[in-house]
Amino acid sequence: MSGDAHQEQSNQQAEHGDGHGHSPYQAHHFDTMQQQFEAGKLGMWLFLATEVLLFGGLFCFYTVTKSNNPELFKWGHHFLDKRWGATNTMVLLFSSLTMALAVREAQLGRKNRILFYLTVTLLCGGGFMGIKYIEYSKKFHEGLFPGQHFAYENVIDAEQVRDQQQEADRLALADLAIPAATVVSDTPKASGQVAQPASPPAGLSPAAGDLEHGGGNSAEHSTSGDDHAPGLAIDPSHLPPGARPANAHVFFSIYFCLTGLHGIHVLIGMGVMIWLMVLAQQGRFGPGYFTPVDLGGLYWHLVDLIWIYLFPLLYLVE
Amino acid sequence: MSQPEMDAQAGEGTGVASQTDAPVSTEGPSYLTVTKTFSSWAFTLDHKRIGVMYLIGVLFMFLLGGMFALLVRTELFSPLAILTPFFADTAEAQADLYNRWFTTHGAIMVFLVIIPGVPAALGNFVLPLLLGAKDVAFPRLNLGSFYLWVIGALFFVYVLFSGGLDTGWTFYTPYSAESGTAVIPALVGVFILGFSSIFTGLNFIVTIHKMRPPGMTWFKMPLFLWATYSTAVMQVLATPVLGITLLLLLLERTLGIGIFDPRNGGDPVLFQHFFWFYSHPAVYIMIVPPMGIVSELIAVHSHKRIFGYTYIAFSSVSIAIFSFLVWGHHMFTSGQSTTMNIIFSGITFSVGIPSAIKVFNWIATMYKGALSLNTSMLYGISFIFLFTIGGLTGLFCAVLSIDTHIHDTYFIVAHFHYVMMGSGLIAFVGGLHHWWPKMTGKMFSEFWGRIACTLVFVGFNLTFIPQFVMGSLGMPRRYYTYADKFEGYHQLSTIGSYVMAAGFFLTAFYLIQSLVSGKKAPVNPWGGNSLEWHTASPPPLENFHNVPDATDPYDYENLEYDAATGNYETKKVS
Amino acid sequence: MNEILDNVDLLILSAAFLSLFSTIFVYNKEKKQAVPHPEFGHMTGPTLLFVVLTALLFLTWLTVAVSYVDMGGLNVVVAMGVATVKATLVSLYFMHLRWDRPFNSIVFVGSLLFLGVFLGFALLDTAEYNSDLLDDPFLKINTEQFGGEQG
Amino acid sequence: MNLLVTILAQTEPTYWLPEAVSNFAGPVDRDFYFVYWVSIFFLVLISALLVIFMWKFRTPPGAHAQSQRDHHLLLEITWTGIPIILSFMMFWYGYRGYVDMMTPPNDGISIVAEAQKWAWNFSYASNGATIPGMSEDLNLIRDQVRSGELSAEQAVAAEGKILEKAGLHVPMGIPINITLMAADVLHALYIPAFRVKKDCVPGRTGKIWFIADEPGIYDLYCAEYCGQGHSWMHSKVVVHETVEEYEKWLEVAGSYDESLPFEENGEIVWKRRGCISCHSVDGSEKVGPSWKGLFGSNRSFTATGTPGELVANEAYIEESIRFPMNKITEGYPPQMPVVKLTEKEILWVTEYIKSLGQNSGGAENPRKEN
Repeated sequence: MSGDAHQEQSNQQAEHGDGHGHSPYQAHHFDTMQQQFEAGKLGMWLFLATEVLLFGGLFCFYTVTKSNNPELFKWGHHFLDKRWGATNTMVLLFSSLTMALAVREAQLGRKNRILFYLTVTLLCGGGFMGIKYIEYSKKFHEGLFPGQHFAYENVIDAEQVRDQQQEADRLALADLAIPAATVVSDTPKASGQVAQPASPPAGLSPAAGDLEHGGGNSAEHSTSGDDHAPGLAIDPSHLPPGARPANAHVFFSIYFCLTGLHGIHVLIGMGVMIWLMVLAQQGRFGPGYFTPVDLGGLYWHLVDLIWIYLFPLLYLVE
Repeated sequence: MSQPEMDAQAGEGTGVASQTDAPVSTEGPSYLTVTKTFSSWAFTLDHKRIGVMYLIGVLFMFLLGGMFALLVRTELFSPLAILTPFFADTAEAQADLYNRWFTTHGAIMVFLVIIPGVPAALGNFVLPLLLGAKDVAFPRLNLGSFYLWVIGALFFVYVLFSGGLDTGWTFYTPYSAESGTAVIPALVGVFILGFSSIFTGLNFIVTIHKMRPPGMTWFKMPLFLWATYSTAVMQVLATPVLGITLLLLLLERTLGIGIFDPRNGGDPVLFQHFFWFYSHPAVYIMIVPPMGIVSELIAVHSHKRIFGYTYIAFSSVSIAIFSFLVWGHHMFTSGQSTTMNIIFSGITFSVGIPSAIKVFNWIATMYKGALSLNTSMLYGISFIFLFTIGGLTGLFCAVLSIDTHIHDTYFIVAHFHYVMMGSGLIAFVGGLHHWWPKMTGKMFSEFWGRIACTLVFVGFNLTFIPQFVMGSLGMPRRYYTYADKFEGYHQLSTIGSYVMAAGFFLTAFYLIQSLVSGKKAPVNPWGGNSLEWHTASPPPLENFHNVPDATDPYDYENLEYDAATGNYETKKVS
Repeated sequence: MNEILDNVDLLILSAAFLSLFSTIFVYNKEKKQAVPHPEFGHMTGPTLLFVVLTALLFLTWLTVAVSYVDMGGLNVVVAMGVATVKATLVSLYFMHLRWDRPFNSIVFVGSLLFLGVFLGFALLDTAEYNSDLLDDPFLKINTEQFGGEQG
Repeated sequence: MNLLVTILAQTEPTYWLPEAVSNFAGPVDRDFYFVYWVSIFFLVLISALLVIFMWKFRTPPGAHAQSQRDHHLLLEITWTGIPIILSFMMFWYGYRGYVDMMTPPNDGISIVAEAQKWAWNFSYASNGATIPGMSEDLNLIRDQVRSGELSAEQAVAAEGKILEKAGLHVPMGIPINITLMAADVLHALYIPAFRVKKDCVPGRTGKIWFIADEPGIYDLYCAEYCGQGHSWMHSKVVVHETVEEYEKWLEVAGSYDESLPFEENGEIVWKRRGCISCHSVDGSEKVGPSWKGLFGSNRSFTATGTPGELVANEAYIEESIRFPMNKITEGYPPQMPVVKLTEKEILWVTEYIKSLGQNSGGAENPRKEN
């Protein structure tokens, strides 16, 4: 959107720099800069409306599943760490502030400050994605994939896990072998499946983790902020209550679809930031021309706005 | 990126004072001749060139989709296998082949022809001209939309060459989640086409909002703009839902995320909600712009003010709004709950009212007019007749008890062909003839034009009226073979389709011939008064040499016909 | 790290207070200097932006804190209510809707309305036929027929 | 208006509608003809106006219109108001008829209609018998009539023979409650003569009901596109004159002749239960692997189910029937539905497969190279 508006202008720059009193950024088919600005802004708002409806489909997926199968949410919700969710909310809110300030500085034409605020926004976006990476890798590590790849080994109750954890810790400390398959396992595609021999639950011990996922997991472990030193990926306090409902993977499909699409939007937003920084570096923005920053800001705020809904829906509400 | 046409334009200067009364200058190069290189077309930002490129693409796809229609109709000439044995050996493979044909026909016609046909091809060309603007608000985005369309079309070509698609254009789950054909490229293609459509709509809304000339208030706009605007609203609001639906279906197919496929814990009826939330508005995306075209055609060729301007304008807007509230009438027998069926049936009738208002207003416009029965007008009148049938048969489908019987039969097939093709495409062809002199600067042969129009009209009715009868007699749709009692109807239908095809081939022939040896078109060959008839045929690069003031688009009193040039000239107001 | 995270509500609260103090600081600074206005469009003062951020952070704290209390069905209502207030703040002030052309607000709110129609009808229908759904159709057919023979 | 509706109502077959033989057919046809005559009225009106105006107001180029009048409030109100009133009436009629269709009575005969690719199975609650639709055999007769092998009378006789043990059988004059289910993809049960239709949705149940009015044999179609065999997936509804006749039929049709050899009964199962739509017995390619030479051959499986290889034996066949998704033979799509066969049926089918040629662990899976 903003890209379109802008490049237009840059191309017209040469032709119109002939003393008509036009801004060098004014496209040939607009009468005034204000008309051009308002057209860009209306276009952006329409684009945001399409974004709302794009996410709307996923929200519909969420709502319909939640109203018809609330047990999925009761169960799956325990795997989401609201501490990370809340942190990410703060990061994104703060980045919205810096973005709004960047728009203001663009309106004032203060190049260095624009660059500063855009950089902070970009870093916040990076931070957000970093935290998402931590959360995702933890899910993947536990086998909480969406759809058919869902491979979470069901643990019936916290008591059992505590026992297993102690056992695992003991074994890991003693650098011994894999714990025996005492965990009740059921496979995700229940449709007519005969139970398979239980494989060792992912992440019960570093040794088991290595066997399951190859060698690269211990690093992930330490970054994932896991405080059970000899590696239990599942924090007993966050264990789901009771047995796993049928089609539990659907909750994670919803989680990954929503946060995934949102994450893609954050990445696109970060791309927009970089592009705006290049333009700002060239000293293009000032009181008469700041449309790209303004539109980029609108996009970034929408991404924030969607997260404002995603956070309570996924992390807080049962 | 170089902009040769922009460079050319730079020398001409801008900001000439408005001189409505001065005769239209036809000096200087037109948008067609101003530059001639390939890249000046491929990277053009000119809405007219983009419109022409869309038109060529859409017509090519129409040919392709029409070919598949003929294959389908030929195959159905008899309940025995006729064509498929040339391509496949076993009965199973032959049935598969038939399924691919009708799916490809449907998908190409819906996504690549009718949806972009009027808004993107004709709309792109005409809309800024009607507004007296130099271009649409975002020319680069406009070019982007076109290339998205091309990429989407390429995906479909890829689908054709990689075993086809057999899900039906509706992609109903769970069949589409397990079909062995090229579903994923088709989904990606439609997804991309969706964004092409969104950006076109977005562009048009902004253009109409922000770029109307001084003096043109909302209620002084030509009705085609009202129609395009309503369409654009639907495109912008509905298409994203299609995008996410296809994305989810893609994920269902690849990962089994459990939304639409009951095997993974999903719900196939939910897919239909998702799909029709887009695709019902899409039906109106196909029909509302043609209605706008017809409002222009009838008024211009009757040389009479359009009757009930505000009613037609508001009926377009109300159709756009209601279109979002009636999608469930595609699901009356699909397992939708009784409550919702009743609600949707009730709301569905509300769409009939604005359509009826439009039809009556068009007819009232003809009353005491001065009708020039040339090709475009004949298409316009054909539209009114065919749309009347399409609309009235829609009533059968909206009545719950009747729909229980006729749903998913040939009755429905005939009904939506009357609306989408008999109305949508006929108006598109009518609009194409109406603006052909403006686009190409050449006049086509009226004689062959009228013959072709008659062929299409007769062929169309011959094709689809038998389908109404066999549908209500209980012939289900999407059948490769059928009970013998329906054979006679199918044979009539197939013959009708050949007549129609002959009409379209004739049209293609004389239109191409007009490009080669057609008479030079005057500025205003039909006697229209909207702004596109106040510039040269074909228009110069930035549309108007002298930026015009808004005119009353439906005021034909001051136009005088000059028999020597075939031009309508504006009388000086004393 | 984990200790900080475990007390994430305190973290948010302190961020909110930090933001509050920054607001006061920015306010004092803004009073002293006059800045030019752009040729068109609205320019928001930094104090207002900080005030909005402070409000957003307090609301975030509120919604997180409330989530620890089990209020049954009310939890959803509170969470969505708070989210809507936050979203309104962001769109009105950060996105300048308050000073923008009203049509832009119509576009945005309109998209939400249409989303509401979509959600509402889809939800109404699926809830209506929910009783017809089989929990796990394929499994059920098996167990009915084979009386739980399978593992 | 009600008088008009009554006059328009017809019960015998007409040019537009098939024979009307259920309790819904009357109301549906009445609604149909109401909308039909309203439509004909407007169509004639509009076409007449178009033709008259075309003739009367046609002019050479350059002529000016006789009038430039562009609005008339009374006209606008008329042509807005009349459609609104008519729409309300149509909605009301449709609503009334539809609510009847959606309100099944509590008594009556319960039948489960289960659709699969591409066959119907009808299970009768009273004795648990599952009767197939026998689409394949009916198609064969259709083909033979077309190719001239059978005369019309022979076809009727052959069809009658098939319908002794196939099709949806109902008694006349008693409410029939049908529960719709689907095993794989969407299908729809459509009986034109009864004016009933509803989708069979996998993962859920649907309900329709009707009372048949006249004895006879009527068409039954699948009306929701379901792939390759969609147009072959039809069967017949047989309406018996009395309940006794119906019950007598059910008793006979629901049973197998257990005195027959196992493999012959297996062949009957193959046809009856729809295996025939996906598995050939002559080695030709269909959706699933052919049964010819299957027994004792090496099977290798894709990763969709449990990957691996084994030699096809009785246990494997039983597992594949009961849990089709467990082991998917390489080169074939994971599409087989769960068909509820009884112990005996499985035994017979296994014997039938054995009788189709056995491999001593040799033959390669025909599609493996692809």
